Amino acid sequence: MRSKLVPDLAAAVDGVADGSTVLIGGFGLAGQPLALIDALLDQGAADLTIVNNNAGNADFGIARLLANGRVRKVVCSFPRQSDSYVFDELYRAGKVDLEVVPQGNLAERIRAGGAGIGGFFTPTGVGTLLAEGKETRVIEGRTYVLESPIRGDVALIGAFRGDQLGNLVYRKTSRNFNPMMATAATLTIASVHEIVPVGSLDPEAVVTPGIFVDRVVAA
Amino acid sequence: MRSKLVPDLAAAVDGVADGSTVLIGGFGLAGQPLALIDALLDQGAADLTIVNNNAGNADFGIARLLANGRVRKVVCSFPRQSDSYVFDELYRAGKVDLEVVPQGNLAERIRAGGAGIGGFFTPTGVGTLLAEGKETRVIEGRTYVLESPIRGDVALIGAFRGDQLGNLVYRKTSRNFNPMMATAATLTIASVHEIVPVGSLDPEAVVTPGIFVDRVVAA
Amino acid sequence: MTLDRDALAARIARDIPYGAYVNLGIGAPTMIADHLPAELDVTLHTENGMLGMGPAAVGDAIDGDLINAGKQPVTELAGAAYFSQADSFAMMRGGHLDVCVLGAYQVSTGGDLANWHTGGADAIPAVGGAMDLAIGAKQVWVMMDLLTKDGASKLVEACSYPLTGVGCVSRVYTERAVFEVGAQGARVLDTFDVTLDELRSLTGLDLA
Amino acid sequence: MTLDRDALAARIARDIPYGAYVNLGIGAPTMIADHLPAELDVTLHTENGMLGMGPAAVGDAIDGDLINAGKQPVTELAGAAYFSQADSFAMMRGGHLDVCVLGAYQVSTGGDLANWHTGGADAIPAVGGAMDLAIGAKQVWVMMDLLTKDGASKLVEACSYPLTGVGCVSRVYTERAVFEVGAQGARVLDTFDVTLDELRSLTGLDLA
Repeated sequence: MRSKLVPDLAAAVDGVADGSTVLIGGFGLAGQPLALIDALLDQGAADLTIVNNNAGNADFGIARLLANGRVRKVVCSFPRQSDSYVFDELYRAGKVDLEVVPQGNLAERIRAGGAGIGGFFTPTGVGTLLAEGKETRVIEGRTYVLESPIRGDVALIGAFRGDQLGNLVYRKTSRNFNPMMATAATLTIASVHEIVPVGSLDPEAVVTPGIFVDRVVAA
Repeated sequence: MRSKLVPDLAAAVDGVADGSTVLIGGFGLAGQPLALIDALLDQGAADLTIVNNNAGNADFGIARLLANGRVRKVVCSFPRQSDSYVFDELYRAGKVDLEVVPQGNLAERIRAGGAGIGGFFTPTGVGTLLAEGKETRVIEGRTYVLESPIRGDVALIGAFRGDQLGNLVYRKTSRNFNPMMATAATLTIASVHEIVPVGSLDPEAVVTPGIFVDRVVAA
Repeated sequence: MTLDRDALAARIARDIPYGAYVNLGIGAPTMIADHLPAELDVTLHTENGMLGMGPAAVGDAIDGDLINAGKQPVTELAGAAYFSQADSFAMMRGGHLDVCVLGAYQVSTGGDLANWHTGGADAIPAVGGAMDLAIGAKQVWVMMDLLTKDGASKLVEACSYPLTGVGCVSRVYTERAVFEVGAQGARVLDTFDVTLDELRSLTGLDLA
Repeated sequence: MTLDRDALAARIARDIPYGAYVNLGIGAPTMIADHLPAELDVTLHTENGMLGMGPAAVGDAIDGDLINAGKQPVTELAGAAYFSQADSFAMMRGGHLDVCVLGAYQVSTGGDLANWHTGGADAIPAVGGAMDLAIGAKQVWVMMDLLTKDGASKLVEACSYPLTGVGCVSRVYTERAVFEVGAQGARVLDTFDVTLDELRSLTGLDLA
């Protein structure tokens, strides 16, 4: 039977190119694939665009990528957390670009990227700074703004359990952005806390079917 | 604790008004809530617009609504089945309107209706009869057609298990259109094969959270 | 006597209808949860992907995988459900939540909301789910102090801070009064030890 | 010797790459499944909401809740997953399927597909998932007879039947030959007991 399992974290992130757009799952620390991010740091890819809900916490995960100068741009909804001092300093120094996207639009744009949708009209953000310069349209009396899909070259996914076919389940609110991101990248890499035998995940409860996943690593 | 359980099928479909748009789950017979449809027939609502993947099979379910003259229009992807003779005859006699929608666009339009999306650009149908007269747009070199959301006044959902909070799970491919339809109607009515105690459905595996469901009936 | 935060939270809780699905924004609005009696059968939504959220987790119940939108550890009630953030915001945007209570910098009499950005040149913009919440629920209520520390009214004719949403707020709860806002302008629904004239003076608005 | 349906299905199966995610359209393409060896590790998708579909169900294994897109009872393999049709068509539309094999009334040398509607005034239009499948997979192949019963070529310069998708087909498998189609026109990849001149004569096309 086919296997998408890779032996270690280095193999998991092998080949990520400079300049890549990297979708990274997680909301704060929940579901953030820290081991994969550390492996990406070791792998060396630079000039990255990072798509995540946040812009890194303290000195680990995405903040480490930032601190090591690997990130050109962050696309997120909420860069300003109590412990996002690494991003803050780089941003204020003009060393990293920022695109702020309302959280629900961010989730929907990533879903659209994975679902082959070319764009969608959303009511979120209408009349605000974040819709400036964007096309709007009144539909059945309500104003909507046109938003575009987001796709990544790579997605780093933090899952709970997975099998060698790439089927994944998540745990509680660590699901967050992971399922959409898994669908929206050319290369989807999942870290799981536990690798389970094929057939042991309930087919009714698989959240990310294996078709979306290219590599699975235990971490 | 609150309960959305209703005592019988008549109570489940109480108050459906003439002229309603009724979203009906199912793909062929799998997941089609036959008992709710029969109850709707008994309830008497007429001049209905029915949204389903198909246009009825043999002499039951949606075909019974059609045969009894309750349906003004059918919105579906595939009205022509080997046993769709009731629809065929009415359609050829000019007694029922038909809107044919590609299956994936139908699913996405209903999802959009439930998700507050005002419209979306899809590549499906571009350059075909089913996109005639619709707005198209070239996005990153590919042509897309703009499709609009579909909402219902009522949704009839065929689920497997449910609890009194309205949480639902489905069984195998009977899931099909049911989860999106449950999100896209003003009044969502679910029939379940089994009512289970609150807390017995795995929160990780609930497919339709109770927020979308107004009434639950065992059938 | 004007209401303190806790009393205001209790006041808001009293207006939440039976069986409502409710999202309580980060900060003061989370205090409302403590005033929702079990028999009100309110279900709490947290936009990071859960319905059926329970109280804050303490001690051994703390689980890093189970947090609210403010990234605080919380608990799960019987009948809960988890879902992705795409599904969670579809739920919000699609108008399925009954009530959302948010904090604010300013609210206009027409119901415009400013609660995400001070507009300061030095401020790093960070919106999170604020704009989605502002336009998503059937009713959007604001819980805030009526005045800034400098004594300026936060209920205003027109917001000077960048907007979060346009015409989206229907009710404003403050320590001195409850206001209805919207296309018809602001109307005083309830006062706490303050006269209408005093409110007019505090806000500079032609309140009725 | 020209290929019979079963031999043609086997021929197509030989071209499906290792580990591919594949959707086999209703009708003749479903026969391809019987020719996919287990060691090819192909995963079958059925657009009504399942990955990891097994062979047709017989006897006690028949379950009305487990059907394929043709509404025939099927089985579930280890590692399967169920999902809604919104998710299933998102998977298709998003380009995640490697190969989709469909039947056709006509295919143009440019890769246009006509397989949903005869265009007859009396025909009830019924599209199902045909248009979604036509444009969704990384590669869309057609399995069809080269000629109609009346001897007309179904590989044509331009489709006379209403289109299902524009420029979406990359390969056409028939009992007499395999063709590559697309922006560069039609090219013969393989022949079954027929010469290029005979194919030109049968199709009326300037084939190379």
